[in-house]
Amino acid sequence: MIQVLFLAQLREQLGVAELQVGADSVVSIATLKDYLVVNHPHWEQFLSNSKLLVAVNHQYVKTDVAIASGDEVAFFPPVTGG
Amino acid sequence: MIQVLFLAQLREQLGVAELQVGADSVVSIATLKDYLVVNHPHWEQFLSNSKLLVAVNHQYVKTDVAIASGDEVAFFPPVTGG
Amino acid sequence: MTFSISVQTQDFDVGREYAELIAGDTAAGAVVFFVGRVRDLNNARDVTSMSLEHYPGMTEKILQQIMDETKTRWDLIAAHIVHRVGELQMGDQIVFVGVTSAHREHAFQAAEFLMDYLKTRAPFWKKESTKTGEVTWVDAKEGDEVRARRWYTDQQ
Amino acid sequence: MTFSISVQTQDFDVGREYAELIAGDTAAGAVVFFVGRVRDLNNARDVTSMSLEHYPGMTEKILQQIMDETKTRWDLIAAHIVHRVGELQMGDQIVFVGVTSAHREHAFQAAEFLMDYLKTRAPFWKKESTKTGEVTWVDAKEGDEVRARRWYTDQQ
Repeated sequence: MIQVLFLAQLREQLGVAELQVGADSVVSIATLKDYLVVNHPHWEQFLSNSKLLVAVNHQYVKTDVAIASGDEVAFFPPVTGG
Repeated sequence: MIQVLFLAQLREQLGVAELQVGADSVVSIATLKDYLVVNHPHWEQFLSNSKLLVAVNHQYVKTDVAIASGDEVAFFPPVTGG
Repeated sequence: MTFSISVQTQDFDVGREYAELIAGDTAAGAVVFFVGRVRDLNNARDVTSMSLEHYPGMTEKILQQIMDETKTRWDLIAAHIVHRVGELQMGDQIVFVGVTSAHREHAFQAAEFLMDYLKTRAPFWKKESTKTGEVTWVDAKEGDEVRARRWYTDQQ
Repeated sequence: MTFSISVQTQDFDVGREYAELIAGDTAAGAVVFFVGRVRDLNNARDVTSMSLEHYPGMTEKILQQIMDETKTRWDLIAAHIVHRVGELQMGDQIVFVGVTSAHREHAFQAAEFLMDYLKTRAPFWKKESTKTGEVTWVDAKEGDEVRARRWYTDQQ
């Protein structure tokens, strides 16, 4: 299973904090996004936001990367701490 | 009278902290320096130091300026606070 | 405690942070701190309180990476980062960054770098509440990203 | 106390300086401090103590001029400068500069500017005593003057 997290404003927009996706359904960030949008068509407007940040296992990924079972993928808006 | 101060290392080099000079003897920083060196020839090496700073009435002066009775003139080395 | 990171709900004491930063250390001639606080007016909104969310696990790792990067760039003796999360009120302290060095230019630059990278890399999010009852997620500032990019080297 | 200058023999308390700096103020989102201390090794000399001399009267005027200049350049809410004179020991605090602003870049730049100008303009002189009993006037650093010149504008 792949653990998927939505944080901050994105969590509120989707109404979901986390979900699991079978690793056989997705092999990369791009296919994960496609999978999520197919299952939740109204998420498309939020997940297609080009400013959205993506982290795999707590590290930022700037381009598409392969993901596998056990990975934690987080989607979140630009950060505003400090 | 013009009040003349020597501060920090310069005070130790000259062995004098302050002295008064009659305003009729000097009209500018340059003539004051000349006056001091004439009266204390061994001060020449210290007062001719190009790094020496000069303040008249607590304000830095970068070029020669006129001075008059009641003025306070201070000579001192580059500052090292902070 | 020489280089430390803390993400916490409780407040911090600046005097104590300073004391810990220089404890037993007579080489640190220069100490620079930054404290960020909840201010009453942000982007023309009358802020009364703020909720700070983060991504536990990732936050600490990113802060550690920023700290490590800072140590490779400047000659530091110690550095602390403290960042609060949870509910904060107007005037409350949000973040403390303190660094010590034998050299003042290193201390100043390292503190600015830590703040610039923390602001644009560490996964924290602010949600402000205003006097009128409006609750708004704070937008990231383009200026913060521009400031962070000042530090980029050819390697990045 | 919003903008204050103090030249004193007694020590200062960083926690108290910070508290005074932000007292009653909820607009100051950013606070930057600098503390300078007597460090054990300076220019390869093993320093044990230091004597700090100044030019009473002129010192305060110059610090006030530097403060005024800082206020015209950056958007500050408060600033304190505290500088000690007299006999200091290894590890002792020498100088405190603290500024608050609504904007972090203003606070950082103003604090650096205050330190750069204080270092090269304010009439203080340090005399160090070393372990071997040597007593030496500290030489001004060319680097400090270079740093101060960064802030020059065409008007100067």
